[in-house]
Amino acid sequence: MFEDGSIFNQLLVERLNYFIYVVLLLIGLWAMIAKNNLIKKLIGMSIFQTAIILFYVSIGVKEGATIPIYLPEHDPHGSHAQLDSNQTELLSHGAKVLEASAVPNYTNPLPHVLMLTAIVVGVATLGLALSVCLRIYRGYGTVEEDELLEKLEREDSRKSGGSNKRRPRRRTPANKGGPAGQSKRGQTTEKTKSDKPTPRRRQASKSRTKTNGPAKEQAKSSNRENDKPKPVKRRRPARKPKEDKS
Amino acid sequence: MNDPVIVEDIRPLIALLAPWAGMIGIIWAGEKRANLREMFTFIAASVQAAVVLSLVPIILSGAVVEFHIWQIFSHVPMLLRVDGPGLLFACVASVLWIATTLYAVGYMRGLHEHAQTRFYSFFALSLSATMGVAFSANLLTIYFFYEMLSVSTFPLVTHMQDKQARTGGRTYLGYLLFTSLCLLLPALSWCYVWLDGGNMTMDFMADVGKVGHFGETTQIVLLFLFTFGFAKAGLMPAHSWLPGAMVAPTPVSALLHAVAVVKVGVFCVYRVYADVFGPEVLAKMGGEEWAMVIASATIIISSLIALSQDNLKRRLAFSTIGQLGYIVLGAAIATDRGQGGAVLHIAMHACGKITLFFCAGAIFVASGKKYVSELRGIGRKMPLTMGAFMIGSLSVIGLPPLGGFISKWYLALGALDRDAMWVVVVLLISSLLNVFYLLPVAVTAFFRTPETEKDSSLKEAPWPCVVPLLLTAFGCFLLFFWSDTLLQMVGLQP
Amino acid sequence: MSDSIVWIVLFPLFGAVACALGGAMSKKICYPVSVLSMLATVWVSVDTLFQAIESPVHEVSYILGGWSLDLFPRGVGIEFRADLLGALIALVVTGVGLIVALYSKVPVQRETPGKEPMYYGLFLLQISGLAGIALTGDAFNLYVLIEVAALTGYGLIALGTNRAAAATFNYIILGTIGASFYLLGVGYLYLKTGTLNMVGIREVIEAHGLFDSPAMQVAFVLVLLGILIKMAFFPFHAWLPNAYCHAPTTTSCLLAPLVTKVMIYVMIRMVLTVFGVEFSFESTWWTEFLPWLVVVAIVCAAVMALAQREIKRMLAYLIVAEVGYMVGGVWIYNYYGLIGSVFHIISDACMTLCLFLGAGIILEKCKTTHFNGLRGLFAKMPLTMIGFFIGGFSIIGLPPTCGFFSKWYLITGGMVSERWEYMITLMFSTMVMVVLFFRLIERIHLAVDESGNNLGKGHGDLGLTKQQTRFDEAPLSMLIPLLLAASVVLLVGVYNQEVVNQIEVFLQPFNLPTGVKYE
Amino acid sequence: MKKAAFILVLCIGLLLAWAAKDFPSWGDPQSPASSSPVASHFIANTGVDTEVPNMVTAVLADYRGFDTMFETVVVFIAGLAVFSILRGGPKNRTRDREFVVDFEPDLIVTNTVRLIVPVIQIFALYVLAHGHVSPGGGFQGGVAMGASFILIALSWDLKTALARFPIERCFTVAALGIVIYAGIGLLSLFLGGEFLDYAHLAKIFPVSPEMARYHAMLGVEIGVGFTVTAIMFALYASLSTDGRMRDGL
Repeated sequence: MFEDGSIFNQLLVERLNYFIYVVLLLIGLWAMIAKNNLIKKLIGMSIFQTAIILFYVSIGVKEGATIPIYLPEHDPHGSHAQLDSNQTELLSHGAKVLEASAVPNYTNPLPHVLMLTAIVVGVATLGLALSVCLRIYRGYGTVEEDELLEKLEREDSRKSGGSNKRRPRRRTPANKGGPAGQSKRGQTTEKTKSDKPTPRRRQASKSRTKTNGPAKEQAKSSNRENDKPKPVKRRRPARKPKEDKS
Repeated sequence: MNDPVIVEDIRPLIALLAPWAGMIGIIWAGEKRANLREMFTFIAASVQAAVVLSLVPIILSGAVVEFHIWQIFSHVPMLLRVDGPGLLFACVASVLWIATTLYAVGYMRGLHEHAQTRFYSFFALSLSATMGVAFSANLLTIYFFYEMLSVSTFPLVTHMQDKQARTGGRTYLGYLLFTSLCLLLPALSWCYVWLDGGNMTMDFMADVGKVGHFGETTQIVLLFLFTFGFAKAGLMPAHSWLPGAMVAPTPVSALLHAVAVVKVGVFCVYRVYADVFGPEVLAKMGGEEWAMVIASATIIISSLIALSQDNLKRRLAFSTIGQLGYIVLGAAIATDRGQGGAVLHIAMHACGKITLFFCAGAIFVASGKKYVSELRGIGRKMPLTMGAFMIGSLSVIGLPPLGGFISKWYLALGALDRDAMWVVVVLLISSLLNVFYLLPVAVTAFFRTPETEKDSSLKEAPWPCVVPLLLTAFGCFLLFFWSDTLLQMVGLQP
Repeated sequence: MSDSIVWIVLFPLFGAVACALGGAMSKKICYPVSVLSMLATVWVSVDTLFQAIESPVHEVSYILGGWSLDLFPRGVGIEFRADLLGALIALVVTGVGLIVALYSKVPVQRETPGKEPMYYGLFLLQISGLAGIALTGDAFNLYVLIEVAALTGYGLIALGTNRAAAATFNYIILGTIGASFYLLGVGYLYLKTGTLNMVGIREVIEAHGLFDSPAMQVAFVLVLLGILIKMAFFPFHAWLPNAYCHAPTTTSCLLAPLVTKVMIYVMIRMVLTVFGVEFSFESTWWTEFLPWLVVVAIVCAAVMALAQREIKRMLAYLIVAEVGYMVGGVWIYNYYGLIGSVFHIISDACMTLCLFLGAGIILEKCKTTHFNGLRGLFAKMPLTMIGFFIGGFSIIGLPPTCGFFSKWYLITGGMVSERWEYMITLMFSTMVMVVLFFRLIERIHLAVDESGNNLGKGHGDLGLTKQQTRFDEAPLSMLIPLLLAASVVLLVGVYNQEVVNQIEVFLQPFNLPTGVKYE
Repeated sequence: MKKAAFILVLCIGLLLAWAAKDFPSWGDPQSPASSSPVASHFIANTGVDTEVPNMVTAVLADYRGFDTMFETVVVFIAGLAVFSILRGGPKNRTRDREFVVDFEPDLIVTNTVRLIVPVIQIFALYVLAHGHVSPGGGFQGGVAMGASFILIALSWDLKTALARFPIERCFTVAALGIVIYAGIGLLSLFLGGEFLDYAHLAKIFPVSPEMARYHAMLGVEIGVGFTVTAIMFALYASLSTDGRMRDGL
């Protein structure tokens, strides 16, 4: 159906934009499917959506055309609108239909509009997904998928009272710290016990990935000493070294 | 039936809804007011029987009663139609329901059964479904009521709510729903699309013999699907739900597994053979040979198994399977007298077999005995019961002057009409086997001396148990002497 | 009224805004506000349906923004088109929404205390989005509405426990992939046809004969893939079970009946209206094999449902199997199959609603939906059980519930186009459903545990205390919706002809193959 | 698993690449998208229909105004969902303290911000109001406005920002924005047109139908601006504090 030469020729020469969007899309998709860290999945999601946006925008491209805003000579309120001074807006309707020769001068506005929508939807989805991540982290103390799944399985088996066919009853006491399965639960239990230190670290790191600016700014400013301690606010030396790393 | 007079009448619907009304009353009365509750059952049963019997003269005058309930599909209505065979079946079921109710009162109270409200209400439901099957006018309607019966009898079969009940219920539903959903449904939708291409009324009167338009193989496949789809007919190898369902209380076994359920099955098969395929198509398609063969095999094998059963109810169950085989055989013979005999046998066998079941139940209530070998000399203690048992078994065997004789006679005649001698031979052999597995029970009961006299306290079961079985035993005689009416109904006599 | 079609979307929208604004003052008003707005919505959608039935062309077209077709080229403005299919689906969506809104009083207060304004806001916006999906006639507007429905869905699920939030994440990832694929496909369509209006797209395809163009083929693949992911078709079903069985009760009652079904509606819409029958069935060789995919899907989903020991999870897998039914009904490509799957959208919405309402009540009263906690429920809450099992019988396909009739048409379709594999699969899954629900009945009705040991002392003793078997029915605000849903299941079954007639009217113009040999 | 995913992704990539050879070449004026009657109608008649020089704004807020309304609704949904998902977490003080910021607002930063925030907000208003004739519009303006509040939260702390824009007011404002948008559409519905048919507003405002569309678009954009501003800030506030609304990050 297609032999490589032709397809690559067509892709890389006259349809480079489509090629780029395909590559971006694949990167995003791969990240969404295969990455283990939930935040990385979300990054992949953003790349994915950006790729689609690129595709749409490149539909709108038109040779020798300018942005879809009327040049002064076509502007309804521009030079050609015969709007003499004593006439009020009530009557003035000076705009004329663009003559066909002028139409090719403007790119097609529709893709841009559509992509405005897509961007907004992307933002909304990202925000929602991030909040879900926070919630997951609040509940399970991790944003790594495998650890999360492990904990979820354990929780489900505990909830379904062990009499679940897929999971024999014996395991339920084991989860409560019996000898069995101790090795696997070693680090996770201590993580759930010492819930306090870990969340902060992850919190900070996640918020950095989320909004890069604020984290840095704060990192800078959090280094400086303040000598009149407020009752509410409490200094946390534990925070310093980690912030220095950033 | 060449275009008979059609009478619009709501009575079939009343017969259908009477049990529902009864059920509402039953639930309202509840466990607290037991007498009131059973009175409601009686009322429902008598109303139903009265309505059904009131239809008899119309049918005898050669007319057909119809009632249109609602339109299922654009072409297929939910249509009730009362014709001879249907009415005969309906009469048997509704009249025997009265007897069974009386018997059930005695039985359930005698054994202090639990959840009797549930029992009576679902009992009423299943009777309503039976009426529906008897009165339905097309394949889809009959299918609806068939499924309704399967589901509404499940709580009765699993009445004991213990492990055996679970096993029995599983076999019961497994067989019935599997066959009806996986064999029947395709056959139905095949008929819906292609029977009488386009106008898709799967009507019994309008579409007789339209199957003839299909190819040979299609006809055979359809016949197969229908015959085994209605697994309530208990044809081997789809029979084992019936012994399994014997875990139910005896009234249930009596009515549902000697009268309603199994007879619904064979009645459906009869409908298919007589009113969907029609005798001539059946005769010329050549598919009915193996139907007859299967039926005969069922008769012989089940009789042989029955010989080996010591549990009385199981023995009766296998005997039932054999008797159902007669009916399917008669329907498959595809001659008027054969099919008429089949319908007659529904009535005759029902009367005889319910007597036997009543007796088994009465024995269980009175003495708690389930096995034939325990019955030595019990006849002296319970002469009425065992006498009725004797009559019942003679009727089932088919000796004059008992009902069973007539139907077997017509079956044989039907077989001779299409000079299938071997069928007659099968009938004879099976009758012989009936003698072997039924008579010994009565003989043991009367003439063998009990090994111990310790159960001298043994006496007849309470009267609500005994009266019905005497009535039904008497009914066996009546059926013989009133057989003209029945013959008229099934159109064997002008 | 003439513009009731747009009110179907606007009433819930304003209801949501009212909840968000008024909820700040008092949380009490949210429940009545949402019920009232749902009532109004149902009313206008019934009105729309009748407009569509009465109109000569059997559809109501409404151009938003006044860019009417006779003054402007098609596709300048966004068009709302309620043909009979769309109007029916919109009615189903709003009806289910109303019932669930009635039902939501108790569980919402228990499960998401203090969040009622947001919850009802999202709830109503979900309805608005789904109804919009059923009505819009513009491919890109469909995407926006899909996202509205999806985002509200994520929110509604994640509002619950942490477990629910964890379950939501997969849903978000897969849902976004699906929606984005759809968006990409629409982009291809726009690239090749230069319009976004559904009818416009088909006109261009048929005018320019774009049947074999690779871009269109890929667009078809992408759109289909996206929709299949969104409707949890078997290989892509991973998000559904967890999301539905850990979501708050009301959420699962709302999403389970609607989301997957509406997506199937979108698929039918794409196949019939956007790409057209000729493109979808004749010029794509690979759609031949979709029924086989369906077979795999149904079998796997049914088997997985068998493995479950928890009602809500079992129901979730049932939904996956049912999705297989409907997809298969479309792709066996004949008249009866399509009638079947359209009717099955409606009936499955009703019966799934019924089942999930029942499961919600069980969860509310027994604090668990695990099989072990169910014994003696017939004695405890008979009405609930009756409602629940009417839904169950409908899933099995016992007459006269609506499930029987949809399954009837599907089987007939499979037979007409001689897709025996599909037919046999339907039989198989029917048997699985029988096992599922009668096993449930056994667990509730019999005094026997799973391994078959008697628990009671015989004679119907369930081995329970008087306390456990005392009559203790659910609160009316939950019971009445359940019985309402159950009666709807029965009514839709009894009067299926009325519905099917409308579907037939809708399907007439596409002249699909009917296998009937007239003599 | 990963291998399977990789193969899947690769297949999709090949599919898309294969489709790409059927596309019109880049920037081809004759491509169906650019030469379709819809596109040329937008280009040729926007001025006549709506008097708006910026076609994108016209298409966004008028031709496809319904899309944009639901776009706004999507933003609103995101705000609602994030806020309600995150709020009401476990109430223990130690967790709360992790979110306490332990530094003084920096002098230089705060003063700089004090200087530039008004500028940002003025510019946001300009972008919003000038969206008809130049690139811009409700979303852009709204985002800029929201960013100004976020900047306050970053340079001082969230409490300071919340003091200026309380979280409850965020949702009131957001809902208000939707009310404005849908309300304008509804008004035109009540005036006898279709929903969002701004031209009918000319019946009550002393302008020509085209100018009615022109001004209605401004109103709509303002509504969008409200919602986006409020929700952007609400998102930041919720996410940065794990829903606690204490001083964040």
